[in-house]
Amino acid sequence: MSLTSILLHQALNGLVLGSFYALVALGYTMIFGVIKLLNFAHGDLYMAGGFVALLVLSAISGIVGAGWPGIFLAMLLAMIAVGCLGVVIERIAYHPMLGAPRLSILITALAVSLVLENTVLALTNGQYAAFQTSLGFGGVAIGGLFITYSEMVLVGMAALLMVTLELFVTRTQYGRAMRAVAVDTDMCALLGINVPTVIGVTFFIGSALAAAAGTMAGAYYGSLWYFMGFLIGLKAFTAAVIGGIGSIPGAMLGGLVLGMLESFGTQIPGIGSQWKDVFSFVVLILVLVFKPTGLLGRSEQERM
Amino acid sequence: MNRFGRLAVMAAMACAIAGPAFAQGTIKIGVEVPTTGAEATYGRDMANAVVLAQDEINKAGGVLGKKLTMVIGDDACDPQQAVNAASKLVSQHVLAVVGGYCSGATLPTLKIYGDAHVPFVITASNSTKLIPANPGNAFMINSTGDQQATKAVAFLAGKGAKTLAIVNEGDAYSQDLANLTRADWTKAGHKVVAYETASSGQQDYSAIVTAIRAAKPDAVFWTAYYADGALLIRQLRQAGYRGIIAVGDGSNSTKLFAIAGAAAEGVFCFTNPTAQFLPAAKAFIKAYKARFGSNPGPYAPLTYDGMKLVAWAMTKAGSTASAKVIAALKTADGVQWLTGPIRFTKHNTLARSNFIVLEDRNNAWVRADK
Amino acid sequence: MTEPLLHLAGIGLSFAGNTVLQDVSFAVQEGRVASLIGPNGAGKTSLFNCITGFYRPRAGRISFAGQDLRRLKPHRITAAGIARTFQNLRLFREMTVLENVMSGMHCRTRAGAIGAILRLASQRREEEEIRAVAHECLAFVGVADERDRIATTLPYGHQRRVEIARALATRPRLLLLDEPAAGLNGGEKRELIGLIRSIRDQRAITILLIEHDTGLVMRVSERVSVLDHGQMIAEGTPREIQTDPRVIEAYLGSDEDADALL
Amino acid sequence: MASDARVLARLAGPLAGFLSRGIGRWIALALLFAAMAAAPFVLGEYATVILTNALLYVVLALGLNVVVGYAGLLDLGYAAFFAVGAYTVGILTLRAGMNFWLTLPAAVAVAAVAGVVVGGPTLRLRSDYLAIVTLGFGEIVRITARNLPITGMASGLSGIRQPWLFGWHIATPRDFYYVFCVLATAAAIVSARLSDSRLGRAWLYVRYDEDAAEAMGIDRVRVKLAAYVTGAIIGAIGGAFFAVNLGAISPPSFSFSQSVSILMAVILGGMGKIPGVILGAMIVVLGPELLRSLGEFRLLVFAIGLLLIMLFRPSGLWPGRSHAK
Repeated sequence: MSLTSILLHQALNGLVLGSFYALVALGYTMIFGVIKLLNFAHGDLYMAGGFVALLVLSAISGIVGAGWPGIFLAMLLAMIAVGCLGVVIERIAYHPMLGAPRLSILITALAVSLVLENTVLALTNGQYAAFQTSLGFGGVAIGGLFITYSEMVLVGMAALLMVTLELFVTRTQYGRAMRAVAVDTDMCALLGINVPTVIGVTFFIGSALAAAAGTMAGAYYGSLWYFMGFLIGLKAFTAAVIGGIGSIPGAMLGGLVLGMLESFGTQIPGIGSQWKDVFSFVVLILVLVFKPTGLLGRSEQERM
Repeated sequence: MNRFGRLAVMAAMACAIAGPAFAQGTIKIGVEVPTTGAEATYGRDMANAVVLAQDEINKAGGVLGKKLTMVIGDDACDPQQAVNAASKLVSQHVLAVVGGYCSGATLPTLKIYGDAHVPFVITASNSTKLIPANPGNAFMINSTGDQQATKAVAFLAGKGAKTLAIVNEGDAYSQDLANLTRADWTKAGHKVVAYETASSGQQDYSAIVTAIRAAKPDAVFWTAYYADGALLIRQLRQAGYRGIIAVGDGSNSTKLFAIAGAAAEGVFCFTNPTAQFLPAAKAFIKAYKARFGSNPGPYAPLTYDGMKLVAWAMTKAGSTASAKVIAALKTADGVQWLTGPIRFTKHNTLARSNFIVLEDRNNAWVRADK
Repeated sequence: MTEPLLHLAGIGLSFAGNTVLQDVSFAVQEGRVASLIGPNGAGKTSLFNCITGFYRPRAGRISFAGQDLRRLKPHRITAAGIARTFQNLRLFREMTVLENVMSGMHCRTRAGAIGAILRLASQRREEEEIRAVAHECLAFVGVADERDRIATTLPYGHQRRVEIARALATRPRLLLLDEPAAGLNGGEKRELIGLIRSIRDQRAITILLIEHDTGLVMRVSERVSVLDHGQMIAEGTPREIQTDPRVIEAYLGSDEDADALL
Repeated sequence: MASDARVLARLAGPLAGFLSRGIGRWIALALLFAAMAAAPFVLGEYATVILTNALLYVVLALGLNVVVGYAGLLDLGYAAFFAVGAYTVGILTLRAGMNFWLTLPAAVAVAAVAGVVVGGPTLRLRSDYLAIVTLGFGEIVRITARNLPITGMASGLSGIRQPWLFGWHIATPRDFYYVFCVLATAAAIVSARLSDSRLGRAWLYVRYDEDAAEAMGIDRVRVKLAAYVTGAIIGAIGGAFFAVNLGAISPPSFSFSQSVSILMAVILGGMGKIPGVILGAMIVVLGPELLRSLGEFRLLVFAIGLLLIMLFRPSGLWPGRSHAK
């Protein structure tokens, strides 16, 4: 492999990985926007999405097959199911606590995360589940770069979801309400915006995006595990903060930046896969030291 | 200070611990395995093997005229949990312990069993880091990582590989095996062209795959566990890597095929002998299947032997006193066990290498080194 | 004239392109009670924030007793002798009145972690001093009886006093009061005027206040400055200000304020 | 678990009131110390090991409480300081052959320096950003320990020798239990004294209102740094004794999950409240252990219990500050 081809491949790897991070980071950042909560259970919704999709797919693959059509259908159902799960979690666990100290809600989120993980642990006996699809390894070679069809669909799908989200947030009433709530919840309540509904919608969308990512990850990588949400949750949190937590374009950018940092970090001599996480975190810390609200975060001038 | 909570908890614990008293006429054996967490499958499989051995021994009259009973301590493959579990076993007055799956979890328990003078037969954990930490009461009946590295280097070199990429997962077991292999491979005059560390649970190996492909190794050796290994294999093949892929004994699982599918075709696995490749294990497999409804897992035969070995040592010593049992274990020799003869080095490790090489043919393991 | 205690020259401040303060110059003589008035949004509180270091002006100089304040952080400015209260009460939640006021003594004391852990004699002496000063300040503003209550549960007027006591505990030379009469009833306002006078007379502290109640401003202050749209439009004695056409013009913009002035 | 939580909460209120009054307090303390001293003899070795672990958590949680409960800084990487203490002792005793007691000051110094290096540039960040920085720092420390030969890489360091103290060889679980009793008591006393001091009040001022605190002449960065370093030192001391107690240390003991468990202990019992934090530490360690008989369901039951506690007692189990009626 030539150096250019290596770099191109790492860029592609970063793009694919970054797409996953971005999808999960979006939910993080949206939920943070409306209720200022770092939803540590968010990664587990990604995991839950994967398992729901696997269940659906194994039920319907006899009819529609285990190719992309089946996966899309499974993804759609997983998004709806996990979106509802997100709403239920918000109503049961977070809503009663909105007046409580913020750190208490954080621990509640951790507890929710543990409940989700251990429920799936009990259901699956802690076993890895194979996500069997009929996707092949086919693809096209462009110059020195070989791109599989799965990668194309994946990145395209992620881009589509993000564009849809952007349109939703900027062009619809709920989207605008969501942004308004993120800026000033109390004012919105005074203006007659139904804040609980907006929060519910936000949880639904954020959770559904995580489920979409979980499904695609399951189909693309081929396995599911009750603990698979932990690491990506951590990474998505990092991505959301790099981009500027609360900022939707920030989450997308942060996801891509983190994906790129990790894939190029693996390739850079002296860093390599051993140190790539250290590399990412050092970059993160430097970003925050010099730009304390992340790459695209609003700089807040405190009003006295 | 929290006056109340602590008292309440102490009271509760007193009740919890004052369980079954030390029963006269039985010999209690502890089984330290993970029965929760990601490695629970292995742990339960090992516990099943102990049940089988115990029943056979008891049916044949027990040991020194007493029946064997067993008590499981769940270490969850976590160092701190392992310490708790080991302490609990000791407090329950077990006369010996068999088991030990994750090396990282087994390591801190050595001191606990050592302080309590409990003989400990380690049936799966095989990191070389366990050897210097052994206070003298522990016996490793699985071959150690250095023997696996030797086997791997000889086999891969025999296949004509000159350059090697090694991938581990940053945990005690896989990093130990990776480092030993790197040292042996370099000593054999070959080159390690890539040495990568993945994070456990990372699903995307594409960056590592690209780095490996850029280094053009003749062979790739994955030293960690099957679940992540299957993903690496899949992604290597998906990216078009056509060289040899080999995995260590932690990846000896048919789950590897379920996840990696056709991509695992031709993958080599270095492992201790699993039941289906042991000529003496036909009856064992049959009994296991009859009792538990599934095939014995990779560490079942060794753990079965571990329990039998303890019984043998107690019988030979004519006592359950730990010093005598340990002395007897040191002399273990000449008996043909399920997994072959067991004799110990002066470090209490298995005196021979029991590693064999398997290959995936149509998603089933076959011997590749005969 | 002697050198003023506080001197601002050519202060400019803007947020995201919006000019908040423009070329504001302004001085307070030691021993005075001075006031800053102006319609809503004129930039009064922003000017306070510039003086106390919370905002960094993009242009101009601020000097206090001959010391340049511009590069100093808020806590250094407090240590230099300027204390403030806040427009919307900012008492420390869940803490008692006494604990709130004790915060003022922080910059006048020095015990650290080691002293606290070992309960050194010097640390214990200092703790007693902090308590004594806090008591004294509470007694001075007249809420000593409520020292063990949670500050935020006090009636509004008393919370205002606690804020003033807290500021006094920093032993300032200059006290900035941001709308101290807001939300007070007539009786409380009269008491406030007495309090402001006694702070200046008995404690020799110079006072600068922002206030909407112009009646109160005219009664209590010796100098009045008027800020409108970020610019200083008038300065003088209360009588001069009341008759200044530019001031009346500025206030006519908002009806209620104009009524208040006239 | 849920009903336990409520019963505990109901009992804790009047109990706390009784215990804060003169004679009741002394009687309770005397009973407590008697119970602590007698526990290993009454409960046996397993319970002693578990209680030692719980006491370690008490120390760590009290240390983190200074950062989170007093100064209000969300720290998701506290295990890093725990690791710094453990590894400093491990490296200096094993590689340089130093006496354990001489390595203690070194561990404290290294932790303090680490606290300043990390905290210095980042403590001006708002809480959520600080959370990720601390998380990142925790991961950096763990991964570094995993990668470097001097820290024994993934296998960690083993064979760390148990110390002697004036002719007493601290070796058995019971010995360590008493050592940790002393440490936990010391940590509680230090916490109490700090909270009732100029610095302790400054932490609360900064936590409740940074701007108002700054206006009162409090240097918030410096005060936060003091909290961060104090927490780091307490964590490192806990880590140092953890290392000699287990004799073996390895990166998994210093993972993000460990940081989260300690944080959970702080918040569960009621952050900022010393008895609450101790109660939280006890629950976090003893909860899963008491549920051992449930096998693979124990963590699920524990998590549900945790959730219910937070829902019914959002500010933690221990009632609020005694005068906050």
